[in-house]
Amino acid sequence: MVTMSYAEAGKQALADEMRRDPLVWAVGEDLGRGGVFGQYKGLVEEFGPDRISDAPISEAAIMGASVGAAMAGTRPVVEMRFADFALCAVDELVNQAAKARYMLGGQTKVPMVIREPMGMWRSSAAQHSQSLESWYTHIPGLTVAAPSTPADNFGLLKSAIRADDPVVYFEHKNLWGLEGEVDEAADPIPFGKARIEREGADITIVAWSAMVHFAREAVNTLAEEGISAELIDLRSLWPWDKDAVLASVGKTGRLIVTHESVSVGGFGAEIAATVSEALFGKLKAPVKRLAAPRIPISYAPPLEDEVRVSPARIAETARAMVSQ
Amino acid sequence: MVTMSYAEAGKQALADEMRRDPLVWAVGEDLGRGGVFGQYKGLVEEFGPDRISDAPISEAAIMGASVGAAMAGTRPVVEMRFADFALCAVDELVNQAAKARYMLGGQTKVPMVIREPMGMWRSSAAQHSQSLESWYTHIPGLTVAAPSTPADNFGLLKSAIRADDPVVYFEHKNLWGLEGEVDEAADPIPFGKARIEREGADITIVAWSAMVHFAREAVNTLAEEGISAELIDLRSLWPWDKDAVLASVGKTGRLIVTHESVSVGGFGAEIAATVSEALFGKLKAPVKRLAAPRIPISYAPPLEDEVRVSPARIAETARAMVSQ
Amino acid sequence: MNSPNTSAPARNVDVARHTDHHKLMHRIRAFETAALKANEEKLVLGAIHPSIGQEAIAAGVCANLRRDDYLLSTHRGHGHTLAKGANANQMMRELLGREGGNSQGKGGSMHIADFSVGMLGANGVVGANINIAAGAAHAIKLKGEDKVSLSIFGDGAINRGPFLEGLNWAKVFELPAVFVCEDNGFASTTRTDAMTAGPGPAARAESLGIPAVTVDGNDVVAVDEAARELVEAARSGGGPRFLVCKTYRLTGHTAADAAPYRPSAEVDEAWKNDPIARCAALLLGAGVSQDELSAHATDATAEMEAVYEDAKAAAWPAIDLAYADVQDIGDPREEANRW
Amino acid sequence: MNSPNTSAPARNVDVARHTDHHKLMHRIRAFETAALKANEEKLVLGAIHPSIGQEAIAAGVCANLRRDDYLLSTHRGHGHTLAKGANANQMMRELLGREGGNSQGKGGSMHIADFSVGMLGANGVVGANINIAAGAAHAIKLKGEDKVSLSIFGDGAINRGPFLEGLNWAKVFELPAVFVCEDNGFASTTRTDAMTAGPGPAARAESLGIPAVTVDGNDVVAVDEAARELVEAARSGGGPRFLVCKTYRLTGHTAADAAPYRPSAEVDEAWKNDPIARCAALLLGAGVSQDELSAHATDATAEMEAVYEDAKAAAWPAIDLAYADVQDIGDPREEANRW
Ligand SMILES: Cc1ncc(C[n+]2csc(CCOP(=O)(O)OP(=O)(O)O)c2C)c(N)n1
Ligand SMILES: Cc1ncc(C[n+]2csc(CCOP(=O)(O)OP(=O)(O)O)c2C)c(N)n1
Ligand SMILES: [Mg+2]
Ligand SMILES: [Mg+2]
Repeated sequence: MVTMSYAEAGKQALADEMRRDPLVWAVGEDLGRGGVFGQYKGLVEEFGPDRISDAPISEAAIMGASVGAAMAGTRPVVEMRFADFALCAVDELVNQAAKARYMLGGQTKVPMVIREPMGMWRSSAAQHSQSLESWYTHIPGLTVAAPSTPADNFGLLKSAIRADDPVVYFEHKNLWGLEGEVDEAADPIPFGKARIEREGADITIVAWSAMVHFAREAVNTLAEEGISAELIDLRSLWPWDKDAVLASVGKTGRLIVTHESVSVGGFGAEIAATVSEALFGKLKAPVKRLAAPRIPISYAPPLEDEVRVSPARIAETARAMVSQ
Repeated sequence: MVTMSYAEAGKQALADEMRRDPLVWAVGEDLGRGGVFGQYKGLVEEFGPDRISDAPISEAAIMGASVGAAMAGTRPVVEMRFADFALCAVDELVNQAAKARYMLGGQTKVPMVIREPMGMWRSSAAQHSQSLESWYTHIPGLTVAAPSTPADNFGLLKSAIRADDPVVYFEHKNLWGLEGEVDEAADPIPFGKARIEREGADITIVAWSAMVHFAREAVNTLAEEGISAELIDLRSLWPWDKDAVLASVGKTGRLIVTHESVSVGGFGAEIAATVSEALFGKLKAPVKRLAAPRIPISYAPPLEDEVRVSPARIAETARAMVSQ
Repeated sequence: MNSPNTSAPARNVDVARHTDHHKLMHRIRAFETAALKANEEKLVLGAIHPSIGQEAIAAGVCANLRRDDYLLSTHRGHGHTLAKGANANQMMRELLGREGGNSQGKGGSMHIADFSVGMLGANGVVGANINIAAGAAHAIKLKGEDKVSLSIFGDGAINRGPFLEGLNWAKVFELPAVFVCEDNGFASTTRTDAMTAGPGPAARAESLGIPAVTVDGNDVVAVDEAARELVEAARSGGGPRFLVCKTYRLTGHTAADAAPYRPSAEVDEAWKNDPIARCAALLLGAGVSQDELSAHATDATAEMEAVYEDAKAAAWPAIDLAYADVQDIGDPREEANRW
Repeated sequence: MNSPNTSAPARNVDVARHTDHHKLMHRIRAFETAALKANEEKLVLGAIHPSIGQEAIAAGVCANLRRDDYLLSTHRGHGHTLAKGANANQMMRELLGREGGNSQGKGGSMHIADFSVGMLGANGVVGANINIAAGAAHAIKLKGEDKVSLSIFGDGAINRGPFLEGLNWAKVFELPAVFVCEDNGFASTTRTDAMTAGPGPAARAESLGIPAVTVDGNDVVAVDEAARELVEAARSGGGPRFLVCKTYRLTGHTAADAAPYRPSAEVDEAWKNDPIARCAALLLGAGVSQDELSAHATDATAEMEAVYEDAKAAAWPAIDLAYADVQDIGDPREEANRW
């Protein structure tokens, strides 16, 4: 076990996989100087500029060339810098990477990882703050992950790199500096297996990415009040661990799903719809979604904060549901 | 009242609005020869090539230039040809058109209509068949419409053109030839008002776009069996007519939401989650979503058909729910 | 647009090589003729984009590719795919959406591919193949192979962003990539020059530091010779190359397009410049008999009629294939969310 | 990259005009100096991208725009916005996210805009402003106005697809659009030439049929003169024009970037080519007194310090604004879906 940051864990996972498999390479703008969040720092020294490759400001080419490079037998790790910029390469991701294997009848696979730093990062405003994970869950062919801890970033990124199909990999910008224990010898973490962050009996809270930490704060507050909340970190959204969530809500009878992205059309709707259907008649309260209002993200902190779901609000909601 | 096709209704609405407001213009590939589905046929003769404008194969420029043209006081109607190709212009739509008004503090509005012919159209395969309406419901700043009849295409397209903000407007490729009555003197149809296509007492079916017609077939079958289904055509997905749906399900106690797009992360999840929460304890059966499996769309008809929700399946589901 | 000159200048004719071209062009023409018939008989299910009149490009370019080189094509890709060595039976089955198609009937004409001969796919999105081809070239370089990656696209594609991004990419990384623009004067129903600024594709490539050559795309010899040099340069580490082939689309944009937007006199004139006839004239002049040349045509027709019959007789793909090859992770069946 | 020659050749100096440039450049520098201080004091909340060293482009280009012309800028847009005539108080309030900011604190530095002076927005997406500017020019043409639409972007932006699509668009429709590339040698931490194929921006523009001019971007007189001609040509129906201004980014990419990836000697050398000092030298040579020139600096500093004080004292925007100006249709509050 070593203590490292979320950013370092990602770097370590990438370095391990690059040592293990010479066909793995990373490409994106400014990688040679360590990447904009330092998450590639030092890698070019070990692996050289061909495998830690700079790129022109050409998101469509970064994504599209990686599709071709994957078809031709390499395993590109694509850095999009901000999830928002990946919107410059959606044809390449959705019409090409995600569909090629199927559309070509299994003649090829497209092993690539698309790293998309996501989420609000103080005053980054509307074009540098988005969380669009639900979009990609809707696209057949794509796997979607969103780790919340250094250990998960380590284990999930390894799985993403070893996967033979495209994985959209969301790292949260507010988590880069988060420290945690990482077992460097651990096996990669499989997709579709949630982590029960805290066991509890009264209510289930499902979250992913940075929201797990807000939810944990809420769970701590609730615990002091004698409310026992179970916190589930989904870790991957596609596939998502339906079994774990249904088992938990089957036990607690109550569910809050909380995410940073917009509530309308967010992945919380999928979870709420699934659980409401599967546990019909067995719920003690309606499933509640806590997520962002349908507004773009502002620059000014008080306005930006309107978009955030706070630990206090999660606790308050849980309290009300449990006393219902 | 005049009988016209869905394509003609769209053309008529556009022509009316272009006559009414000289600042309205349309732009897209091949518009001068009537557009690929004939939905612009004859318009260049009346309005000239500046207002029915051809465009290079440059979806990003078509979308992006229209953002600028909208900011500078005109009202572009953007033709994307296939909803799939709009994926070449997502930055322009999501990061620019949708956010400009908000991000610039209300200094501008971006009145534009983005016409995106959607859906399966026999053997068009994975890159010419997608229905991604749920994506755009998730994006603050965008209005989303998906008409199912000539009259609705007439009335909603007028509203879209008159709206001061971007409207993503999905016309279904399988409906172009559909004939129906249109009142050419009718007022534009406001967004967020569903149409109760059929009243019923036992179960509510919510649909939009081409799926309304499949659902109607199912409703007819059910009627013969003595099951009274209420069919709601949402017409717009953002905003969607929550009041109408809740009132209907409040009455029937049962809901099927059906759409052509993939079930996971589809807009059906939003509706199911909302209704399950709002009518908790008042439902007679769990809300059921009938939508596509999470697979790309095939070329070969038998495989393509695996993606379609059939009238028979809707009827079967309704039957089972009512007898529950 | 294209050179109306049908008599080739006197030159040293490599009879064997051009005989192969002639046969191949006839095979492509016959394949598409059969496909058009299949389309009329409603057995082709989606849109098909014939390359009739443009066969010299497929033949001349692909003659210079090895089986393990990569080829990326467009919506108008039957000819390229056949020229790269794909099996016509599998292709026709794919067009008819049948079992045994290259992609098991899941892709159809616009996504025709045959990885066994290095053909990595046509594409339904104009211009999308350019970046993919640049990426395949990138993999070649990373792996230290001596292959090349070649993409073919139309004159309409040069107005899409990926054209700039992909060419810049290939040059920045000095990749073994060859870009071939089929300049047939049209993008669907629109004359391309009306929507294209500046001098055209070659100038754009050169502004990105990529040497470009323009040839008469209806002259298979010229295409072959130019492609040979460019492919060789790219293969031997010289970085990317660009080839513009001037041609004319003799049919409508798709099989369903009667092309009323152009005068029939223009089309008639263009038929006089048919690349197959030009190649035949050349071979005739070099001593090949008319009988032999005619045999190429009849053989090709017979082959492709049989190919069509075979495809017609083939079964639909098994329904289970609908759920196959989505992705390794997660079960799409489980997510069908049906009753 | 930039001409190290700080003494301008003898020429007819328009003292009044260049005095205005000098003042304006000092105002831009002082504004950004105040913004950097605000950043250090943690009152600027998001990233800011200073244009220190590039002020001559803002001043020289915008001197040729009317108030009702359109300007579209980049992430590095403070100078352009000030030069277009925006109010510095509103801008600083915007950078601090305060009430009374141009965009009510909702956009910040990267989305600075002032529609009252035709400044339609900086942009957080590299290259995105190019198509938007082409579209504003399209509107001008459709409405028959005599305005121009001008966009400024960096040398990194020329590798994005919208560069090709927007320029092609402007030329195809012969729009009154002027494109200005600030070639400062860097894209974030990367030297741009390493990622840019071919001879560069001007050649790319020319390959799209757009006349291009390259000038020393640290020479405000040269920028002014070139821009005048190009804007005039575009305004009078001559179609789009392109201007490349060679310059150097004297600071890091953002206020947080110490730029360790370049030798300090290179930066020191570049400081000798400071456009403000060059303009001062020119005016001094033309008889303007050192006192007057110094007064421009101190006036600008005093103005912008007051601007900063004003912004500091301003309140946060009212919370209700979070829900305002999303769109006319639908109520975002109703959709907050909270407890
Ligand atoms: C991004 C995108 N936009 C539009 C289309 C529709 N489309 C299909 S083929 C075509 C014309 C292409 O012209 P060109 O590139 O010259 O190729 P050609 O058809 O002449 O071979 C168009 C516009 C598409 N497939 N993809
Ligand atoms: C599409 C996109 N990709 C990446 C970025 C991140 N980014 C912001 S500024 C910048 C460098 C831009 O370089 P250049 O265009 O030369 O402008 P300069 O910063 O030098 O003024 C990058 C890569 C972005 N904002 N948008
Ligand atoms: Mg063409
Ligand atoms: Mg730069």
